[in-house]
Amino acid sequence: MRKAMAEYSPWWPGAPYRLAHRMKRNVPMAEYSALSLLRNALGGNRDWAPAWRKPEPKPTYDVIIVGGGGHGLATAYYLAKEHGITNVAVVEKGYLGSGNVGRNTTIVRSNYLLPDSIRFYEHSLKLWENLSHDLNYNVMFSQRGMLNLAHTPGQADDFIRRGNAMRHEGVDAEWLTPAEIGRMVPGLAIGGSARFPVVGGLMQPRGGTARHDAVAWGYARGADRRGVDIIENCEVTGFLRDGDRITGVMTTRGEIRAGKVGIAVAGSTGHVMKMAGVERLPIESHVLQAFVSESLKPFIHTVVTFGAGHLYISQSDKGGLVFGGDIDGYNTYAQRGNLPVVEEVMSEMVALFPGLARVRLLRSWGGIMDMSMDGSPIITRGPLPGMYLNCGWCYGGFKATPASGWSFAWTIAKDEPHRINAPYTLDRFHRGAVIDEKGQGATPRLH
Amino acid sequence: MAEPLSPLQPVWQPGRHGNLSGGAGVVLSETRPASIVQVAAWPGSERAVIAAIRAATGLALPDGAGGGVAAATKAAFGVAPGRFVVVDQAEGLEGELRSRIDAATGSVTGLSHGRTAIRVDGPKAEWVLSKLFAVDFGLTALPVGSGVATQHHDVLAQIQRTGAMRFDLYVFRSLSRSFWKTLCHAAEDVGYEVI
Amino acid sequence: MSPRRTADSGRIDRSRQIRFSFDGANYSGHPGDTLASALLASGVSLFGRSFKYHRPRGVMTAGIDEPNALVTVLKGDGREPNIPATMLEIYDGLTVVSQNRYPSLAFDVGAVNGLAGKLFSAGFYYKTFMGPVFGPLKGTRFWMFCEWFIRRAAGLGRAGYAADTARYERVNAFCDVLVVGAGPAGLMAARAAAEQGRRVILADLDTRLGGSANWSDETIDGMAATDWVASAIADLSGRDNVRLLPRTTVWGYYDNNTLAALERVTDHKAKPETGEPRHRSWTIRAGSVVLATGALERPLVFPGNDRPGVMLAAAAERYAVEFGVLAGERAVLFTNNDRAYRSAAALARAGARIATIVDVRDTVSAAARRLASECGAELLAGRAVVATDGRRQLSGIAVRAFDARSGTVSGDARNLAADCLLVSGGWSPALHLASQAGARPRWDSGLQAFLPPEPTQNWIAAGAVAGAYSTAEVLRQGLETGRMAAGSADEDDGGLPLAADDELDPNPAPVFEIRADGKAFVDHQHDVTADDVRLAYREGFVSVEHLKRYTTLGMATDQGKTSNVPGMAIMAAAVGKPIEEVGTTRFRPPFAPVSLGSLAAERHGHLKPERLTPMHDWHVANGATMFTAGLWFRPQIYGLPGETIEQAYVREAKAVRDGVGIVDVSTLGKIAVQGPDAAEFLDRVYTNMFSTLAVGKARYGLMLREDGFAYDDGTTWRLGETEFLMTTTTVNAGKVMQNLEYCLDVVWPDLKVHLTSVTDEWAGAALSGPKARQVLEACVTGTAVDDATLPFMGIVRGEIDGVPVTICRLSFSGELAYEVYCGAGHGTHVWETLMEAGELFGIVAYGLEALGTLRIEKGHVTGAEIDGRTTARDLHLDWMLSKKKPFIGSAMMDRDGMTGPGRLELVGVVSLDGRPLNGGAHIVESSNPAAPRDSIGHVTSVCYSPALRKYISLALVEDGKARLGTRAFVSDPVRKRFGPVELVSHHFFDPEGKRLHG
Amino acid sequence: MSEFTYQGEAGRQRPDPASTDRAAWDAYVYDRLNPAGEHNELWQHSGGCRAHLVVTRNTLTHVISSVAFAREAGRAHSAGRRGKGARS
Repeated sequence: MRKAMAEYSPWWPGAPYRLAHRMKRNVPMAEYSALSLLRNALGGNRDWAPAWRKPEPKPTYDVIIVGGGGHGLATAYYLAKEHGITNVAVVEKGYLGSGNVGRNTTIVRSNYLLPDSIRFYEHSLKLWENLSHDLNYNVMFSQRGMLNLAHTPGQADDFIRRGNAMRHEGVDAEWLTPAEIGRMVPGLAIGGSARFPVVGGLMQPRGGTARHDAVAWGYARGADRRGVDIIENCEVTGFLRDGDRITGVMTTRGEIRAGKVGIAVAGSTGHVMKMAGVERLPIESHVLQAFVSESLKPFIHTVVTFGAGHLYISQSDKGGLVFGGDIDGYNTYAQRGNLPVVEEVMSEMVALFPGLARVRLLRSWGGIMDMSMDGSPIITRGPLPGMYLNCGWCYGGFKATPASGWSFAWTIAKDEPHRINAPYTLDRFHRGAVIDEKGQGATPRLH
Repeated sequence: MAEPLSPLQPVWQPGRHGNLSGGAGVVLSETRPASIVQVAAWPGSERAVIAAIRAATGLALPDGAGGGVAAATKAAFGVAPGRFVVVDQAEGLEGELRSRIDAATGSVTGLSHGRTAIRVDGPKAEWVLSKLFAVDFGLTALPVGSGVATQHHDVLAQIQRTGAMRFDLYVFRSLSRSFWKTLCHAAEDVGYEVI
Repeated sequence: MSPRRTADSGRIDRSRQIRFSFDGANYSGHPGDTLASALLASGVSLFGRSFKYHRPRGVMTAGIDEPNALVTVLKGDGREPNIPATMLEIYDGLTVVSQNRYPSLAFDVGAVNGLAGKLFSAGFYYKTFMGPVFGPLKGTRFWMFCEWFIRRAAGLGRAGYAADTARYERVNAFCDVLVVGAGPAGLMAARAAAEQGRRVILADLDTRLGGSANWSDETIDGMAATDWVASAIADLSGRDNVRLLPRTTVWGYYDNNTLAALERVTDHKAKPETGEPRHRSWTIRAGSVVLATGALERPLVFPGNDRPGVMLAAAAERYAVEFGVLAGERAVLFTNNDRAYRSAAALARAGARIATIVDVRDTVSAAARRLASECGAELLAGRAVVATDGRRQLSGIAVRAFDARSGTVSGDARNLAADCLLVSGGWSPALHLASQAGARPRWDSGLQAFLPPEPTQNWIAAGAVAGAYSTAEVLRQGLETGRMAAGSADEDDGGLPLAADDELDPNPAPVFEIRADGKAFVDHQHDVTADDVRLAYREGFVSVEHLKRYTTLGMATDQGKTSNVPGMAIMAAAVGKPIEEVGTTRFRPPFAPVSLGSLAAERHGHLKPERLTPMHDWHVANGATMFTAGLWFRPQIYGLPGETIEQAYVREAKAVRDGVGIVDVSTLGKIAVQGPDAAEFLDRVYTNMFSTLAVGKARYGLMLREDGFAYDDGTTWRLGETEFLMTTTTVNAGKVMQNLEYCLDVVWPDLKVHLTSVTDEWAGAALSGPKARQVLEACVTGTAVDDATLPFMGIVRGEIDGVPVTICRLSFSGELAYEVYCGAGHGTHVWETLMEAGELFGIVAYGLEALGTLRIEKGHVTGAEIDGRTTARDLHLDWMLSKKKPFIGSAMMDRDGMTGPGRLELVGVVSLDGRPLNGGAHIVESSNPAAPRDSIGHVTSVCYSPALRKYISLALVEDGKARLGTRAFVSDPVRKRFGPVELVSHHFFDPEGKRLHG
Repeated sequence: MSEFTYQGEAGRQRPDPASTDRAAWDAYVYDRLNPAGEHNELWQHSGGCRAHLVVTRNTLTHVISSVAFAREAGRAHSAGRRGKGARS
C-alpha cells in the first residue's frame, strides 16, 4: 500500500482542501475526495451511494429540460446553481448521457475564427478549467494543447489569422515552427517525402481533452445534489399545449407540466421538434463517426489536427488513440456510419503518422449531429411560447457543454439571451447574419 | 505538327516488372487514340445521336445504360444517361461527329487531350482493377463492349471492357501519371508488362 | 521434444523446426503452430501482464477472443503491439516481446498496483485527483500532474514511430453469397450455394479452414471430421465460382450488404513475395450472406480465475487436438455444462491426466458421466472452484460445495493439485456481425445465451451462432441456409452428410460467478472484477452502457468476447432481474481489431494523387519551386541561385511590368457549357449578363451562392452561338461544376445544356506585359493579333508552330495580356515556342507569387477575399450585379445582415514602416501591442510591390470603404509584428487601366 | 472520397426567380425537412455518371425504397405543372 501511495502520492495534497471545503459547505458523505476514496476502499467500497437519484416524475415543475445529455444536464445544473431554480426535471429517453456526450472525441478548445464564436467557446473553456472543482467530480480535463497543422503557406496565413483573432479576444494562441512541432509530436510526417509537408501549426496550449462520460455524470450528480430530478428511460412522446403555448410534455412515464420547457436534444432535434409541430428547421441530422485504437503506451501528447484533410487525434489516458474525421455526409438518425469515411480517416491517419499503420483500430461508433446551415449552434427562446431551443451543435457540442448549459440556463431563467449566446438565434439565417466559420453557406455537409 | 506529348512519358518503363513467377498477369499500355470525343444527347434525341455515331464510325451502339461496342481501332460506350464516349485511333472524329450532330440534337465535346487512354490486358486484369475500383468486373455484370463511369478516390475513370480480359480506361490527363504509378503498383503481385 | 508436445496428434508438421524469440530467449516450434501453442509446448506459462494491476497472465483461449496473452511483434524498425499470441503464426526469425511490464515480465514493479486494488475500484478516477481549489496547483494543474503518471502506467504495447514500410491493398469483391466462417456449417453452406452456380466467397479468420472440425473427434459422412473438411475444401477450391479466403476476418457489416474483411496475407511469412501485401482489405458486396461465425466459450468468474494455467476448456482441447500441445500435465475441469466433458476427454486421449472434474451442477447427465469415466477423472458434482494457488503458474485449486440454485458455497475447502484448470461457463454465439446488421439480440434462457437478432440486412445465420448444438444440426443448417442464400427452393436432403446426433445436454446451468473471497475477474484484460460490477450497481450505473463506461468492462482489445455475458449476468443478479431485462449486447464494427494500414490500403504512403499541368516537367526542369494548391502542383517561383522567394517574385513581376512574362494557367477550372439554352443558363448563374455576349468574345463573370454571398469568379468565352467555355478559380473548380450540375438536374431540368469538365483538355499559358503582343506576333500564324483583330476580351484562333491555339486577350495583371490555349498534349511545345519567341523580348516565366503580386497591385480578388463570408458589395463588385434579370443569389443578397454597417470591406493597405505585411495579420485602430484587442479586420493577401516599391496588401476591414485614407496598425501578435499602415483604395496600380490596352 | 455525394432534401421548391417573397426564399435556402424515417433526397453520382438521383431512403435504417434520375423526375414534374397551367 505504501509503495502504491508513493507512486501516486500527489493526490494527498488535495485532500485537506477537499475536506475543509466539505466541512464549510456541510454537505453529506457523498463528497468525493482522495480521503473518501481511501475510507471506502478500506470498507470494501460498500458505502458508495448512487451518483444521482432515480426519482419518479412529479406532475409539475418550474422547468423541464428535454434531453439528459451533456447540454441538458449542464442546463439543469446551472439553473439550480446560478439562478436558484431547483424545481427542475431533466427527462431522458434512454440512459443518461446516451447521446453525443458519450460519443465524441473529447476535444476541448476555443480556437475559433469569428469573434462571436471565440467569445462563446472561450467562456466555455474558462468554465472547463474549474469544472472538476465546481462539480466535485473529476472530469479529467487535461490541458495538453490543441495543435492545428498547416501544410501550405496559404493555410498557415489562414491559421495565423485565426490565432490573431483569438489573441485580440484575449485567448491564447501560438505559432509553432516545423522543428518545434517535430519535437512535440514524434512520429509525425513533418516534411521531406511527406506529400503534405508541415509548414507550421497553430497551438492553443489551454485546449485539450476531457473524459466525456464523466462530464455527463458529474453534471448529473451536481444537479441532483441541488434538487434537480433526473428521470431516465422517460421518452417524450408529445407536447402539452395551451393554444400555441407549450405547457409541458407527454412522456412514456406520463404527462409532466412546466412553465418552461427547454429542448436540448441535439441529434434528435428534428424528431422532437416535429412533435411540437415544427417540421422544418435550418438543420440536417448527420452521422459523425469516431474511432479508438487499441491501448498503447503514451504515443502522442497533444491534440493534433491534419490540415490537408480532416482528421483530429489525441490519446486517452487509458492509451487508446481517439480520432475522427468528416461526417458521412447524408441525413441519418442511425448511430452508425459507413466504410468510405472509415477508410478516408485511416488513410489520413497513416499519412500523418506512418508508423501507425501497424496499430489497430479497436472500436468505431457514430453520433448524430445537428448540422446547421452556417455551422454554428442555436440557443434561443422559442420558436414557440413556453419553449426554449438549444440545438445545431454540428461537431462542436462537447467542448461547448459548460457554456451551452450556462447560457441556456440564463436564457430560460431570464427570458433573454446572455451576451455570449445572443448571436445564436434562429432568425439569424433569415437576416443574413450567419456565423459561418468555414464560409460554406447553407450546405450542412460542408460545415 | 509535333506529336502530342504523353503525360506518362517520364514514368513509362517498357518491360516486365513485379512478381513474374507466374508470367506477366497483365499487360499495361497507353493506347493514345487521336480522337476521344464525348457526345451527349438531349432527352428524346438519344436515338438520333446513336445513329449519328453509327454514321460517323460504323459502330452500332445498343440502347440502354452502359452499353457499348468495341472494334479494332474504334470504340463507343455509354457513360451516363444520353452520354457516350466515342474513340478512334485516327484523327478527325470530332469534326465528323460535329457535322452530324447539331445543337438541337445534342453536343459534341473534344477530349482527345484531356483524357489518357490506358489499356489493362491479361488474365489478371479483373484482379488488378478490382484493387482500384468498386466495380463488378465479372463478365456477366460488365459484358464485352460495355462501359462504366467510376472513380479511384480522386481519379475519375471511364472504363470500357474491350475484350474478355481487356479493359480500356480513360482518366483525366492531369492525374494520369499518378494513376499509372498506382496501377503499376497494384499489378506488382501478379507481374506486369508495359508495352 | 518437450513434454508438453503430444506424440502424434495435431495438424503441425513435426518434421520441420521453426526458430523464433520471445523476450530475447530463443524457442522453436513447428509449421502450423501459433506463438501460443509453440510457447505452451515449450513450457512457458507467463505471457503478459494485465492492464491495471499488472497481474501475471497466461493464455486463456486459443483464438481471437484472447484477453491476456498479448505481445508486440518486432519487424525491422516496425512495432506491432497488442497481437494475441493465439492468432500469431510463427515463422523463422519471428521476434516477439511481452508488454506492459517493467523491467521484465517475470518481475514487474507495476504489480504493486494490485496491492491497492480496492482503491483502484471502478470509477476511482472520478472521485479524486481534483487537487486544491486555490494555490499553484488549482484549476487543471494537479490533475495533469497526476495524469502524467497514470498515462505511463496505463496502456498496453508501445507503437513505433518509424514509418511502416509494409504494403497494404484493398480488393473490391462482388459475390452472390458470402459465407462467413468455414466450420462445418459454413463449408456446407458454401458448397450448397456453389452447387447452384452462384458466385461464392467463403472467409474464415483462421489459417486452417474447417473451424471446430479441426479439433473434433467426430465422424462426418463416415470419415474423420478433418478428412471431411479436407474433401469439402478440395471440392470448393476446384470450382471457378468459389473464392476461399483463409486468414480473413470479416469485421464489419455495412449498408447495402457491404462487408469489410481483413486478410492477413503475409504476417506468417518472414518475407513477402514481390508485390505481396502484408494485409489485404476486402470490401465485399454480397447478394446475401450466411453467417456461420460459430460460438465462443465463456469462462466462469471465481476468485483467482486469472492465474496462468487457467484456460477455457475448448481452448485446451484445441491445443491438444489441433496443435498437439498439452496445456498441462495434471488438469482439472471446472464446468457448468456437458460440452466441456468432451474437451476433457479429448485431452485425456491426447495424453493429459484429467485428475478431477468439478461441476457446479449436482446432477450430471449420463452421457457426461460416461465421458468423465473415459477420462478416468473423479467427478465432483455440486462443487465449485473457490480459489487458485501458484505464483506465475497454477499449482493448485480449492473446491467447496456449491448450490447452483442459490449460488452459495458452503462446507470446507478441499485442495487439489493442478497445473492446468480447464474452465467452461457455456457458450456465447459470435453474433457480432449479426448484431451490426440486425435488431436487438434475444436471450435464450435454455442455452443461457444471446441469439442472433432479426436481420435488418440480407443475411441468414447457420450453425452454432444460431444456437445449433449438434454437428448433425449444424450441417443441416449449413445446407439449408446455403441453398436459401443462393435463392434455391431445393429441399432434398441428398447432399446432407451423416453425423451422429449428440446425447449431451446443450443447456448449461445458469451459473456465471462463484462468490468467495478474493479478486474474481470478469474482464481479464482490463482487470474488471465482479466487485467492480457490483460497485457500479451501487452507484447507479445499472444500464449495460453505463456499466461498460463506468467499469471499462468489455472495452479492451478483446472487446469483451469472454466477459460481456458474465458481466451482464452479475449485474442482473445485483439488480435482481433476469438478464434480458437488464439489457442486451449490441456490437459495432470492427469485430476484431483491424490494422490502420489495411484500411488506408494503397493510400498508405500515397494519400493523394499529384495533379500535374501539361507543362509540369518543364517547370521542374527550369528551376521552379513547386507548391501545392489542392491536388495541383504549381510553380511558386523560378528562383535563381541565391535568390530569396521575395527577390525572385519581385524580379519576375517587374519583368512582366517592364517587358513580358509567361505563367502556366492550366489549372483554372474549365467547363464546356453547350446547348441551345447555354446563354440563358449563364444569365441565371452569373450576376451579369452573358446572353448579350458576342461570339468570339469573353466576359468576366461573378457567381453568388443562393444565400447571396459571393461564390466564384472567372471569365467565360463565347466560342459559338450555343457553346461557351467557362473558367473558374483553381480551388473552386470541382465545387462550381457540381453546383452547376445540380442546377441543371434539379432546379432547371428543362434547360438544354450540357456541362463537361475540359480542365484537362486545354493547356493554358498567360502572356503578360507591354511586349506580350510582340511575342505573339513573332510566333502565331493564321491570324492577326493586332488591336483590331484581337481587342480586349476578344478571342481568335490560330496556330503556333502548327499547333492550333485559341487566344483570348484578357488580363489578370493589369498589363496587355493574352491567354493562349492549346490541346494539353501540345502544351509544353507551345510553351517552349512562346519562350523562344519571347527570348528577344526578355521573356521570363513567372510563378504564383509574382502572379499574386501583379493582381494585388491591381486589387483583383481571389479566394482569400471571396472567402464565403463576403458579398459582392464588400468586394466592390456591385457593378457586376445586373438589375435587368434575376440570378442565383439576387433575391437574398440585400438582407440586413449583409448590407448593414460593420461589414468587412475590401481595402488596400500600405506598410508605413517599410517592413513586410503578413497574411493573417489583423488591423486595429489603436492598440497596445502587448495586449491586443479590438480588431477591425485582417490582411488577406500580401506582397512587396515592385511597381509601388512598398509592402502592400489587400485587407477586409470593418466599414473599410469609409476608412480609406486613414491610418491604422497591423497587429500580428502570433508572429509578434506590429506597425503603422495606411488604408487606401485596393486599386494600387494604374487605377484607370491604361496599361491594359498596351 | 465517396462515389456518391449527398445533395440534400429533394423537392424543395425554389421560388420563382423574380419572386421577392422573402419568406419563401428563406424557407428555400435555409429550412429543411429532417424526418426520422422515409426521406426524399438527392444524391449525385459524382464519382461516375455525374447525374443526380432522387432517392427515397429511410434515415433510421438506411433502406432505400426508390431511385430515379432527378432530371427525368424534374422534367416530368414541370411538364405536369405546365399541363395543369394550360388546362386552367
